[in-house]
Amino acid sequence: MLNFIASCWRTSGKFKFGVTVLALLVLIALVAPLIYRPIIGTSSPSRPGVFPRWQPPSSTNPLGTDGHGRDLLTDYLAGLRMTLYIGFLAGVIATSVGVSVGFLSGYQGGWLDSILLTITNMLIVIPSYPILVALAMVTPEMNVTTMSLILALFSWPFSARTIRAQVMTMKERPYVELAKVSGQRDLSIIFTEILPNLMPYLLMGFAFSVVGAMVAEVGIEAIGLGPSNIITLGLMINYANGWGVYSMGRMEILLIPVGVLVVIFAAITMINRGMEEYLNPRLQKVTTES
Amino acid sequence: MLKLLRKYPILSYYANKLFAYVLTIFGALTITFFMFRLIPSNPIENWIKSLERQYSVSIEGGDAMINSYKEKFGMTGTLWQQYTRYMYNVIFNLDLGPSFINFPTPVEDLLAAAIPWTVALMTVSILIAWVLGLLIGATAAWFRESAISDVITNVSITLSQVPSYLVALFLVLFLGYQWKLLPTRGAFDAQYAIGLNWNFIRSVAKHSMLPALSIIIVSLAGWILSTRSLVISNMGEDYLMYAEAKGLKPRDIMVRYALRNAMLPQATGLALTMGSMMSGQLLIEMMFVYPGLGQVMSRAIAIFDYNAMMGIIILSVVSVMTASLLVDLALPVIDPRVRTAIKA
Amino acid sequence: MMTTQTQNVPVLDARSVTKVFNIPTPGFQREYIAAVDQVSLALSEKPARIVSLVGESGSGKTTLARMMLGLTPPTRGQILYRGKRISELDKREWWDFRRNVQPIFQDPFGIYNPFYRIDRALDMTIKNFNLASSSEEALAIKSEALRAVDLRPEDVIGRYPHQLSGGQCQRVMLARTLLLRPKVIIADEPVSMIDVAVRTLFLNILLDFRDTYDISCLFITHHLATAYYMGGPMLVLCFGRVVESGDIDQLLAKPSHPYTQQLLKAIPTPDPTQRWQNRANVKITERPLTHEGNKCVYVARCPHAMPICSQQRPPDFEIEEGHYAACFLHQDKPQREAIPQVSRRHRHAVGAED
Amino acid sequence: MNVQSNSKTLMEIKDLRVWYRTTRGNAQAVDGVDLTIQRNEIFGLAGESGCGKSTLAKGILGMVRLPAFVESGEANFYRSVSGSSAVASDLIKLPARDMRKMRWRHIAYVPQSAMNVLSPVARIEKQLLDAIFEHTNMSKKEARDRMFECLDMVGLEPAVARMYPHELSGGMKQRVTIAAAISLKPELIIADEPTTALDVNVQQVILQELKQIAADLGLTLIYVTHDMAVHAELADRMGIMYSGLMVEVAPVVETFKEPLHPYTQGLISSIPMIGGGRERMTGIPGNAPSPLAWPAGCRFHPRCPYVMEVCREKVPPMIEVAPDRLVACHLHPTPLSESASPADLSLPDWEEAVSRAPGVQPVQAMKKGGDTAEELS
Repeated sequence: MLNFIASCWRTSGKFKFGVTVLALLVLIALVAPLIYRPIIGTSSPSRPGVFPRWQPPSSTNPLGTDGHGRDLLTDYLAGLRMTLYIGFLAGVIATSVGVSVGFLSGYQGGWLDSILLTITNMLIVIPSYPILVALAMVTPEMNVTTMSLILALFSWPFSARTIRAQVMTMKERPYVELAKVSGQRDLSIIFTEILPNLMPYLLMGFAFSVVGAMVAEVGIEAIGLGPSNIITLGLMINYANGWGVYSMGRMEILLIPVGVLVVIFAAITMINRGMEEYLNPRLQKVTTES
Repeated sequence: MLKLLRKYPILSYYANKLFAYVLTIFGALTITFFMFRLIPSNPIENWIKSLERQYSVSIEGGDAMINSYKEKFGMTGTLWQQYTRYMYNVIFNLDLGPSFINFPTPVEDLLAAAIPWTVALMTVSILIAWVLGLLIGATAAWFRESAISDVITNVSITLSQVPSYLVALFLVLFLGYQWKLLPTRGAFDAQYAIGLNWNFIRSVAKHSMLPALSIIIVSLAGWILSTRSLVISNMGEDYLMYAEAKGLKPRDIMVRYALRNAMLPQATGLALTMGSMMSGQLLIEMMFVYPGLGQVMSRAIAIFDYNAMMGIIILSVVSVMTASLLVDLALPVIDPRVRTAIKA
Repeated sequence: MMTTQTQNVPVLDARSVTKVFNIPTPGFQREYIAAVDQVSLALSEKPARIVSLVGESGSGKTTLARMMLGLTPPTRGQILYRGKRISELDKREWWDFRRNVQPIFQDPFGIYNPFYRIDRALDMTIKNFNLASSSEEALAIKSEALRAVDLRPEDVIGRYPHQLSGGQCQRVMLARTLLLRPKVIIADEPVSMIDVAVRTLFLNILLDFRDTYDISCLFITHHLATAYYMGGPMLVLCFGRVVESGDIDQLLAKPSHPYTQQLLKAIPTPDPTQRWQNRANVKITERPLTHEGNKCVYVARCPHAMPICSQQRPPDFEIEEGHYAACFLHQDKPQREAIPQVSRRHRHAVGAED
Repeated sequence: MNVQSNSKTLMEIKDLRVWYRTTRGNAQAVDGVDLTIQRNEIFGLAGESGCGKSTLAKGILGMVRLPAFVESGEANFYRSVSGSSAVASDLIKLPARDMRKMRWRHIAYVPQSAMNVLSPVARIEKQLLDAIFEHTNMSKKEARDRMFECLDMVGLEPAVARMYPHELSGGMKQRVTIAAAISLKPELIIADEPTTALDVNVQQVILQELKQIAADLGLTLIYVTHDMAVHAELADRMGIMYSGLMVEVAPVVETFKEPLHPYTQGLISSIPMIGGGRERMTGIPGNAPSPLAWPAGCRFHPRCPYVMEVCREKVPPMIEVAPDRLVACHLHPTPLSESASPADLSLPDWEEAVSRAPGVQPVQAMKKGGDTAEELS
């Protein structure tokens, strides 16, 4: 895995750009508490009414305050932190479910493969967004984990399908035959022979499901159906829309969350494109092998 | 029958595609049906509660009313009976049951009113995005050394994953409010009479410009990227190098070999995207108050109207599956390789 | 009776093995073709010999190899390991079979998992067949095996497959096989993808394996000259059937099947003074897509085709002692007796070491 | 420019270098090749995989694409205009448009992997006719007749034209590419290992057809393959390449009878021959060097049994030791006087030379029995 990332870094500019930007954002998200602690003291970032409402940017609130009397900078930092967290959590759940299903049906084949394949196809065909919105609206207590679970519910079939296709091709490779002939059992063949070569596709599947989860999450929040007790960038967009920031001449309240989201999506997609370029030599300009 | 299938592989290819088509649709609907029903909240109580809150009065005969509504909505009996009754109605007499939004009208009429809007908006925007995407993608691939192609690629990478309603936000802010070029709400000016007269159509076009644009921008980026990588991998193929060795003009090579081989996958891609348009861009239609399927869906979700939601999901599942079935059926005819591969 | 029987029971014995696939045809019908059609082949333990199997691409040689390795089940016929069907071996016997019948595959670059270093293939074999008790001992037998195939251990251990040449990769496979001291190596076109210069080295090592370690080898190739260099018995495979078999010198002296004769004429000789005299006609390249059981497989292209050739399946006629050809041109000669199938009574694999 | 060279030479390649740009520096696949090709001859280009022969062919055809690039050198092609006069043009420096006009009319190409050289979604006739229409203004009917004529020349019935590439066997596809190559009766055809993937019988049919067509149409053929036996059957003159350089050029009979360069001798003596004696051959010990780091001096010195001090320092120049006999080896530093014939230069027996050679260790016969490490060394 590591040398795959290293060689991607060497060959593709897109990958370099994507990784640096994403690393920067994750760093900011991790460091966020240190930044907003001095501003709002020990209270939780989502507590309203800490500051007077609609203050212009000032020394205490670098970006001013919002309609609920919360410091805007804290909102955005906490929002970024939460969106990334939900996105990655949903990505991990979706990919792990997708990989196990993909592996099982890809390697096993036969009737198990056809059953799992039909189930995956069924889930892919259902339009996920309306169902997500309905589910989000109705789940009693909405917190981060339930949110990620719902988001992962509809994105695992996509990674399941790609992983299954990859496993089917990997299964025919000669080195699997060599392993069989050297007395390796099926299970160890899956984990030692096939899984490592599948790593690049896992990463790409993971990146896709993270982006997919974030898009869906922002989609739910933007129409106000998400949990209101956790601040995410999507929620900020919804509030900004609600307050009609445009008419108040405070455009940046809306532009900042949208801008940050666009940067997150662009970074992850750049990483994906970079990996794809490395995997498909024709897309490269310089060959890696001599 | 089996013997016949065994003898003619093409028949068994079609037969098993058809079987998969029916099974997947049936399965998808069952999953959605039970997903809705298992969720605790129930539309009728919500409706009664919302009425009580609205007029701040408690309705005594409430539960009698609830039962009668339940009966009308086919919510009585065990879950399994509801399921079988619902499926029977849908499959045999195409009755999706009464909708909750405006009570007596059955869901079919509700959808019938909304479908033309969504179809019009989506078909136009998908086609524009596809054609433009193909052209720009191919040229970006052919002149891949030049700086512009890098710019185009990076821009489309950024745009391709951005959700269309964020793009819509920007468009509304700048085109809508800032420069007041385009209307941002509704599908047409109320003052024009609905009908095939000229200014009605003109106003519909003006009104649907913004939603269409936001859909086009995102899907255009997607098509550019997919065409570009398809054409580039075609350029690496031996038959392209061989065409060059034959001394053909670069333009002919691009059109006749690189693009032609990319057409097939992109054509199937178009068919599948067309199929998925029925699920509609929920947020776009809500944001622009555009009377399409998304609008109906959002209103249905707000009060959790089972029948309306199921109706829309049936529509989109069927359209997606039909699109992919048509592609599967057409493939052996279009692509000679598939015709031979089937018999293996 | 048991002891004497263990002497002449072949280690690996294929008895009229057949494998049927359905293949794409221009028409809409479904066609069945026997990639391997009633092939019988025995590899004995003593004396160790290199049996060559020569056939063009599509003649079914790889399918036969995979069946004898137990990787693909035969549609009809049996593959016996020490007299017992490999599908009926119990756990202990199976491991013994696995150890004693080892392959060498064709593609030196695709055979190693690119993710790991090349010597992992050796470690995997050592671990699974517990050939060494400690890691030092494992390293010792690894280096010893590598030196035995003319590779310096420091050149190989710790390197990745893409850092080695085709010849080196293939020799590491030989070293891996040497570790197990198998009774039989099944080499499927081992030299077709490595350079001519290094190829001779590889063939010499196989010859040394036979002489020094009594390791028999089923050497599969499409290059008759390489088979000639290895010497020993040879079977000529044409569209899934053994059309001619016998010692290679007998075959070269008296090629009796039209297919073998045509093969010998078509091979380019590396001597500019002896160029082709005959003019090959285009009909040669047609490949009979469908062939039912009861006719000679070469009838479509055979210059001496007789009516009987397309009505009956030619049995093996004995040209001379140990030299058989399946062609009706030799109807007058004695036929070889059919090989009996093994019934289920053989519970215990004869002579399997513990 | 119109030059009156002796009309026999068709092409002169001078110090051609084609390198590959890789993440670990430049791989010098072709590193300074000088070669002259005569008219109406079949020139065999031999050498193991990785010696640069395919890259050289691509260099001549102007098909060098990123990540490969032409470092330096020129390839003068003497296009015969009318009768004896010829117009020279350097294919390397020719602008793309002119090179495009040159292709197929004067230089045609028979590719190696006929499997995927034909576009899978177009019929055979479309892929044969587009080159004809591109370079000539033949009428539709005239072009189709020419196509069927070429198909017949390679033994394919007219029905093949209506078929798709995947419906043809490997051998038939290869013959389609030959038919395409001769459709405009070019002066030079470069065939890059067309028969490696094919069966022996099919290979014989194709080689004999190529030879027949070259003779009938009076065109020159450069045949690239690692299989020396094919050269023996087909070529008039042969060039052997090793590690990006031409090491020996000579008529095919002399090359096999008395090879002058040690590598050629090693190559020829390690080919198994049916009916010959079965004594043990030692092949060429050691491994081919990597194009990223060629050895100093003569690139064959690490594997050469006759290696001398000078071999390790100086790169041996290509010298014409005898008429039409070129070799680049320090064993033959000077051209021969008239009296001596190349026979005196022939090298001692290869097997014995390799066994005596100091640095190089062939595999001794392994001791029987004892498994301890020393015994096996």
